[in-house]
Formats: sequence, C-alpha cells, structure tokens
Amino acid sequence: MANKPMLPELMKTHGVSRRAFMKYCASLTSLMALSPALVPRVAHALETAMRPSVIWLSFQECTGCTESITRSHAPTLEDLIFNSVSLDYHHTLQAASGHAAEAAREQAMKDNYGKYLLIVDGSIPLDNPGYSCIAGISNLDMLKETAAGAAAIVAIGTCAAYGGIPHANPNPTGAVSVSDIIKDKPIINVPGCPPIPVVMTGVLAHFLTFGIPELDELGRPKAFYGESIHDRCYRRPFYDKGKFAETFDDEGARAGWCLYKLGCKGPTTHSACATVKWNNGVSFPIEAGHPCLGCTEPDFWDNGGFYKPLSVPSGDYRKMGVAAVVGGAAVGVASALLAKAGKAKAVQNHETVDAHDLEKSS
Amino acid sequence: MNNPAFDLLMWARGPGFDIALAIFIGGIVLRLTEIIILGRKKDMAPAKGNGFLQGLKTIFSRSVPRKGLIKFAPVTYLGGYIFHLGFFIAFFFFAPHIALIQDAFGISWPAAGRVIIESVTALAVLAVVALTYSRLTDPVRKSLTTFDDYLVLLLSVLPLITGYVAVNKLFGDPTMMLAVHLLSVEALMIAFPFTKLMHAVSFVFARYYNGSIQGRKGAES
Amino acid sequence: MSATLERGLNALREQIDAPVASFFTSCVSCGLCAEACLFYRETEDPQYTPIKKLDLMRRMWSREFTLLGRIGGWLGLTKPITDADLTAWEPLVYDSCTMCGRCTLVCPVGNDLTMMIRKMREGMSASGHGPVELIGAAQRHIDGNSAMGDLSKAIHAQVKNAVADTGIEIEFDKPGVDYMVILSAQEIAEFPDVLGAMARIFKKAGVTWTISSEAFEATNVGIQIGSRDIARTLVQRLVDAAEKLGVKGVISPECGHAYQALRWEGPNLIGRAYNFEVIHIIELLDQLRAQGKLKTKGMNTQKLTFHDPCQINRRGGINKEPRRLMNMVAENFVETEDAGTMNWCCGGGGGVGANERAAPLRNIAFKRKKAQIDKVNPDAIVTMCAYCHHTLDNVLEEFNMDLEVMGLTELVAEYLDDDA
Amino acid sequence: MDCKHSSAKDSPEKDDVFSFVTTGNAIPFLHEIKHALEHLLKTGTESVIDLGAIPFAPGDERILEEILGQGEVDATLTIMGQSHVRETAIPGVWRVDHLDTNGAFQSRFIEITFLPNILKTQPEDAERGLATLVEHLGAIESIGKPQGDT
Repeated sequence: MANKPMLPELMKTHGVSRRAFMKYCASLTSLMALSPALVPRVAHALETAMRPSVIWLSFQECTGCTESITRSHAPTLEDLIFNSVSLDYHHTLQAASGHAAEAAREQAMKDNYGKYLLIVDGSIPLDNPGYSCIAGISNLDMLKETAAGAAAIVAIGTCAAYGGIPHANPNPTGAVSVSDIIKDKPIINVPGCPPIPVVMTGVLAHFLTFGIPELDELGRPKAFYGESIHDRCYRRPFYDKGKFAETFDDEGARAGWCLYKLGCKGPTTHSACATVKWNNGVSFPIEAGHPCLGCTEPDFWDNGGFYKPLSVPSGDYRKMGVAAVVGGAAVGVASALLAKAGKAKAVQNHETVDAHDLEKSS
Repeated sequence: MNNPAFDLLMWARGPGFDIALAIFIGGIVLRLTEIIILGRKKDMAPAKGNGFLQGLKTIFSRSVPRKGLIKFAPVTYLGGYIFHLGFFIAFFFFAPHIALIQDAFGISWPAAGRVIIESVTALAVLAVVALTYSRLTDPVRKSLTTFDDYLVLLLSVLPLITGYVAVNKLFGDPTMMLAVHLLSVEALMIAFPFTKLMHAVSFVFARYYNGSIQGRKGAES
Repeated sequence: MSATLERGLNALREQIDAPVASFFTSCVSCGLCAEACLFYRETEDPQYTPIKKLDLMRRMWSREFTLLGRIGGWLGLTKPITDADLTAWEPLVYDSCTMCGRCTLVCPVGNDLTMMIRKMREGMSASGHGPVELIGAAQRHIDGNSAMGDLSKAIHAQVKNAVADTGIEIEFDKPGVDYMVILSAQEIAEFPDVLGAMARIFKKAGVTWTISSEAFEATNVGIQIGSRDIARTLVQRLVDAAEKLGVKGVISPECGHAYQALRWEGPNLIGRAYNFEVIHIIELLDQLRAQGKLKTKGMNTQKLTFHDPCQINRRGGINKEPRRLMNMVAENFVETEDAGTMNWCCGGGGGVGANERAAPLRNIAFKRKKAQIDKVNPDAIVTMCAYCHHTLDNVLEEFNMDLEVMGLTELVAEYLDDDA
Repeated sequence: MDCKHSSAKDSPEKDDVFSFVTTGNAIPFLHEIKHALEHLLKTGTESVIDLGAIPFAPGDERILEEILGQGEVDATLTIMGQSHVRETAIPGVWRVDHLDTNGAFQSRFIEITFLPNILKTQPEDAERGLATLVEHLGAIESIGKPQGDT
C-alpha cells in the first residue's frame, strides 16, 4: 500500500476542496509551530510527499498513547495525517492477528526496507526479556530487528522516549527507552503520558513534509517541546504577582491563581500543553485546576511527589534535621567539655600575679 | 534516557539537600553548644539596670546604626543593609521559598511579586559587589579580610545570581539552573557553621551578652 | 615566680568564656569598630582597628575552644601564640586603646570589644608585657597605699587644709558614719579642693562621712594593666576598711576606672557581694538633689561644656545625673557633638595616660577631642573624672588652648546655697 | 469538587477575574500589526501572524478585541468545519479563524492584506467547478435532445 496515493489524491477522493487544503496547510503550519510564511512550502511538500509505510510497535505500555491518538472521531487534522500514511502494523489497531499480523510486519519491512517509519510506544525490559514478548519475540529482539530497516524512529510517549513509568524506581523490569538501545538511527522522542494527539500528528506531518524536525538535547522536537509549561502558562501572571492557590479548594484555587505551591512542575516541564491544549484545544491540566505533573520529562514519576512544590526537598529531611540536632549537640558538648577542661586546667594552674613579678625574668 | 539536569535537580532536592541540612543544622547546634556550655561567671556586683531585658532589647536595637557613623563607612553600612535586606526579602518572600518553609514548619505568609523579588535580588548582588570592592580597596577592610571573607561573599551572592538566572532563564537550561541554584544554596548551608556566615545565628548571643553586660550597669548598649 | 609566656597564655585561657566565644564567632570583619576608635580615626592606620588588637585572643579561642580550630591546630594549619606575638601586640593592647568602649557600642553584631581588651590584658601582663609605668604603679600601690607611692602624709595635709578652708571637721576612721570617702591619687595630689567641696555639700545635706587612713586610694592599677590578682588585693583593702568602719556605703570619687574597679569588678574579684553599697559621688549628689538636700544659689554665666568620662558614662551608666547637676549651676551649658554615651575619650584612660611610649600617639589622638571642643568653643570644660581632668589640662596646654577644666563636685559646691 | 470547578468556570466572576489577566504581549503585538499595515500600504507586501505562536492571556484577548473590533466584512466559510474571515474595524487588518467540525479552534491568524487569499476562489476549485458545470450542462443537453427530436 505504501508509496502510492498521496495526500491531494486522498483529499480529492474525499471531496475536499483546494480552499480546504489551504486551510489545512495553514492550520498544520501553525500546529508545527512554523511561520505562516512557510504555508506554501508545507502545501508543496504535502502535494509531493510519498505515502510512507509505518510500523508501530507497542512494548511495556498502557495503550494510552494509542488511545490518545485515536481519540478524535471527527475528520480532523489527525485523521488526515493518519490517512496519509500506510499503517502496516499496529497490534492493537490492525484487523489481522496472530501469524498474519506478524507476517504483515515482516512483509512491510521487506517491501520498504530502509524507508519505513518505526513508531514505538512503551519501554523495553532488559532484566529478563521474558517480561514482555509479542508473538514469542522479546521486545528487545523485535525492536532491534525492526529498527534495522527503519528510516527513522518515533518514540511515542514517555515510556518509549525515556523509560517512563516502567522505568520508575525501583524499575523491577529493568525498563529502558528506545534510545538506550538503538544508537544508529534518527530517533524523534515525543514524550508525554500520553502525548497530545496534535503533537503526535504534528511531528508526523513534519516528518512527512520536511523530514526530521529540529530536536532538543533530549531528542524532542523543539517546535513542541521548546518552551516550558510555565513560560506559556496563562496563570503565569499570578506567579509573577506572588498569588498562589494554597489548597485545591481555597479562594486562590477558585480565582485561578498559580498552582506552584500545589506541586506544579510547569517550570521544569517542556511541552506544548499550555498553547496547543487537549481535547481539541478545550483545556489542559492547569486550566482544569490541577498542577502539571511534568510527564514529558525523564523520570517524572520520581520527581519527589506530584503535590510537592519544586522548591521543597523531596526526601524525608525532617528526620535528618532531628538527627543533625542530636549529632551536632553531642559533638558540640564533647568539644565544649574538652575546651572547658582546658580552661579548668588553666584555672588550676593559675600562678598568682604579684606586682613584683610583672617583668620578664630574662 | 536520562536528563542530567533533571537528575541533578532531583539529587539537589533529595540527598544533596539532606546532606546539606544535616551539616547546616548539626554544625550550628555544635557551634552554639560550644559557646553556651563554656558559660560565664555569675556577676556578683549588684545590678543597676535589668541586664536580661536590655540584652533582649539589644538583639533588635543594634540593627539600627549609631548616629553619625554611616558617613565614615558608607559602603559597609549601606552595602551591608541593602545586602541583608535584599537577601532577607528574596529569601523569605519569594513564593517557592515560602513553600519550603511551609513544608518544613507549616507556616506561610503572602509572597511578594516578581518585580519586588527581582529588584531586591539585583540590589543585593550590587551590594555584594560594592562590599567586595571595599574589601579589596579600603585599608581597614583590606587588612581584616581573609580568605573566609571572600568565600562568604561568594557563597552569599551565588544563590542570588543563580536564582535570578533560573527564574528569568537568562542562560543555560532552566532545569539545570534550578539545580545549580539549589546546589549553591546547599554550598552556603554546608559552609555556614564553619565560616563567618555563622554570625547570622551567633549575633543573637553576641548582642544579648553585650546588652546584658551594659544593661546591668544601667549603661546604654 | 616570674612573668612567663606559659603564665600569660594560662591567664588568657582562663578569660575565655561564652560571651568571648560568641563575639569571635560573630565577627564578620566589617571594620566598623575602626570608625568608632579614637586611635584609628585620628591616624587612619588600619592596625588600630579594635578587633585586630584582639587577634591573639581570637587565635587562642579558635585553637583551643572550637572543634574546627582544634583540628586545624592538630594539622598544623594554625600556630600557637609565641612570646614574639605578645611583644608585637603590646603597643596595640596598651598604647592604642583606652578601653573607652565606643567600639563596643557600634559593633553591628554586638561584640563587647572593650571587655575583651580587658581580658586580653590579663594574658599580656601575666606574661610580662605590661607597660613599665603601670608595673611601677602596681608595685608602688601594693607596697604602699597609692599608685603614686605613700600618700599618707599628703592626704592628712590636704584634709587639714580643707578643714581650715571650710571650717568643717573631717574625721579619719570614724566608724558608723554613712559613707567612707575614697579619693583618686590625682585628686589628692592635684585637685584637693574636692575635699572641701564634699565637706560643705555633705554638711548641708546632713550626710556623715569619714576617710579611712588605711585605704583612701580609689585608683586600681590592676584594672588598667589587666591583673585580677593585683586588682583583687587593692579592692580587698577598700572592702576591709569599709567593713571595719561599718559604713553604709563607699563613695567612689571622680575617677573613671576606680568606679569600674570597685563598683563593677570588685565583687567579682573578691568573689562576693559587699556589705555596703558603692555609689559614685555624682550619683549621690543627684540623689541629694532629688531629695531636696542639695540646693544651689546663683549660676555660672560662663559658656560651659561637659566631658563624659568613658568609664563613668558609656561603661558606667551615669549619664543623666551630671546633666541634671550641670543644669542647676550652669546658665550657659552647651553640649558637644557626640556628648553623652558616644562622647570621645580624652585619650588618657585605660593606663594610656601613664604610658610614656604612648605619648606621641596620645597627642595625635587628642585631636579628635580638640575638634569636638573647638566646635563648641566653651569658656571651660566640666568633667567628673580627675584623670580626664588631668589629661585635659595637660593636653590643652600642649595645644595652647586656654581653657579651664573643673570638677563637677567643686562646681556644684561653688554654688551651694549656704543659707538654705 | 468537580462540580464546584465547573460551576466556578461558568460563573461570571471567574471570567471577570481572567479577563484582566494579561501577559503584556497585546501592546507589542498591536505595534507589530501597525508596522505590517504601513508595509502593506508602502510596498503592497502582505503579512500573516499566527496567533497560536503568541502566549495570550484572556486579558490580552480582551485588549485585542477592544482595539481591533469588528469591521465591514464578516464571512463564514464552510470547509472541513467552519472558518471565519472578518475584517476588523482597522481596514486592511483581517482575522482568520479556522475551526474544526466540532467548532474548536484549529488555528487563528491575523492577516494584513487587502483581501485574504482564502476568500478567493482557487483555480483548482474553479477547474473542478467548470468540470461540474460542464457535466451538468451535458446532462441537461442529453435530456433535451430526444425531446427536440420528438
């Protein structure tokens, strides 16, 4: 199915007008966070792009990422993007099962060797390959095998990108991310738990039109992960004015004040939630009154507690403080007693000063 | 995949803070114990004034400079006040810091806005620059200054600068800068009991003793 | 026995207590004590920064009284105090400090630097680093009855003169009276008029008093050189005499360090409270004034200013009393700048006045006092310390300033209302 | 608590509070529009600004709405959901809002132009239109012929 119909053909068969294509290109450009001046280039790229084969592998995951990307029912941008690719293997979505499913994957790999796009969600267990297998093949083997012929890999969701929840302490399966295993392929990380659907499609659109987007040091497309939630947050003015919700049901919470003190990780979290938002742009967690968990960041699960402000130490420091008081006092008493003993000795050794022995004998 | 900046931040928030706190508190308790246990002899001379009350009063009243002296050491006085006030305001009225205090002690108060926090931070940094300059050039300050003094100035100004950079994202990765900010505070905490930073606690005792000695005699302090 | 380094270090060690530890812990070397110091202000020489004068004591505290310093000592990072160190510090501790106490009042962290100088002198004197003049004075006083030698004859002569002048009987060694009067050697030698002044005032006020022929000298060189042992011996003499006479109180005369010695250090030196009260003459006069027992007539019309002796005001707490008395008798009383608690020292206190080596420095330092006086340009200066009186007289003469200096007691007596 | 939140969101007080929260971006943004308009008049160069790329708080939106307002043209396009193309009270400054079929915003632009391109009929669509028209005419004519024969 790959390399055949291109997007304009698809649109024509759906009875979509050129004006609609213009609207689509404009919105897509906005979605990819590109300048409106690039709309013609996006249009041209879409008109000429080949329809790529996509293999989607799901490892230690919860299917939340797939849920997220398939959430919209209306013919939206996401649909169009997905219609422009050939999803040849996705064990949750595909109709085929068992040997037929695996055969589809192998066929797609063979037909498109070196050209297909590999999408991965979920982490890969290293402690014991048996922890997670598909069709008797361990995740590790399947990833290595499938990655070998991929043009590029998109690690969808925090698990695939950074290990995610399976990787959280104490990481019983020895879960790692795609980039921990595959070193010789371009990897685009699209973290989030799950990622925003339009971000996933935006990344795919970018890959289809302009290839690999510009990535940050954590392998994330800068267009969507370039800025922190905090910098783009509509509640930021309250942070700057020093107005904070103290509990989830106080005046500040009702008035929509900053959620920093309720543990918001916005300042250290890079994601487009605050601008792109969720559920077709309806809202995002902070707008719904909940602090950001920081799910697009590595090890977000181990960041010291979701409701602990960033500035609050994550450990049980009170115990440490009490121990320090006791320890400090003990050492202090010992040291002081030593000093006092020295002084007592000095008092004992006091040689009475007489007016006639104030001069040195020598 | 790991984010070294994030890992460093988590270390600074976790074990790093615990270690720093243990040294900070343990060290302060140690030094204060050393002082208090040393004790002082009971004064046999009949008191003319109330040494205890004047001691307590002096803890606060000595914060006001004695009349006419500011003009002889303007940099030390003004720099000192601006630094201390700036550091105090930035520390106690910046919301993330209040959150820490609230977590530790369960008390909190309204936070100051960004304009105030950043202004006082900038002023405090300038004050440290002026104080350092005076240590390098003024003969009295120069003759008194040891390595300890420069270390203390550096350790006091680093949290201000790193905090300002982290909040304003002036350069570097913000997560990394936040981690660096916490680490700079932890350096300050670790050095605190063993350097002249200790004055921030022991001044209470020094002023009390001074006030009580003078107060017993009915003299001013 | 003789003065040795070990004896000195031992004596210094004995002096370190919680206040000293808290002071050294708190010092941030801001140098503001220098701005308060007479000697730094007039020379602008940083070595006179008060806290620097205490550096040897700080070193001992750090090495022997703190954990970190002790570790530093074991590791050989810090060096023990040597006799050469003490020699180097001698001029700083004795020549450039009158223990005036101004630094104690300006230190932002509240360090009582003056008290520490007093303590440091214990180590200096015990190790043989006291100024020779003070050593001589100590020997004269211990061997005789005054720092100036034997003043027995002198005091009897001065009392006889006062009796002749005033016609009021002054009895030696009279038990059961209200007060035992003691005098500073300076008063006996230079300003004996104070005897007649007291005689007249006390007679009017109905106060009975006597002078002990065994202990009449108020000064205590032990306080100045910094030797508790010597100071104790001298205080003990006064206490014995007063308790033998069974007086209600001892009047501390117009002398700064004598007030410190008997009123504040004395009980701690002998290890117990006295059976009598110690009152400064000016405190007593102000009490009598308040009770209506001291009435004056007429006023001095000269432009008068008042010099606060450091040990009596700043470090003794007698501040308002002399001003109330001044206002009784002085029509044109003008205060100098910094008068009162922050007054500038005359430059002669703390044994500096007796120290020949310190004379050139003392004359430079006096410029501060001179500037303070010049600004007011008075006809005369009133004070309540015979040694301040003595120093002012001498230095004013050296600076060719034609100014009269007078004791407050004598000034009050001059306007005593004999008819009331 | 969910109930409380949704009710708070619907209540007018909440909107009032938010409508005064600004990021301070509105005024510089209006200056950018001014420069673009000057440029349009001088050189004829059109500009498009993506509103999605600028962090706006409700207060900024309020300022923008108050100053730009509603002008003479208000067109609704029905293409994969609606699009609203409105000229603002500042002629030459247009707002182009693309909505999806659920009525949610897809993208929002400010265009500084004499006529937004999307209002024009595109050649491809016109071609398709021509083809359709020809088809229709063919159908009508094929019906008409036998009638004429009769």
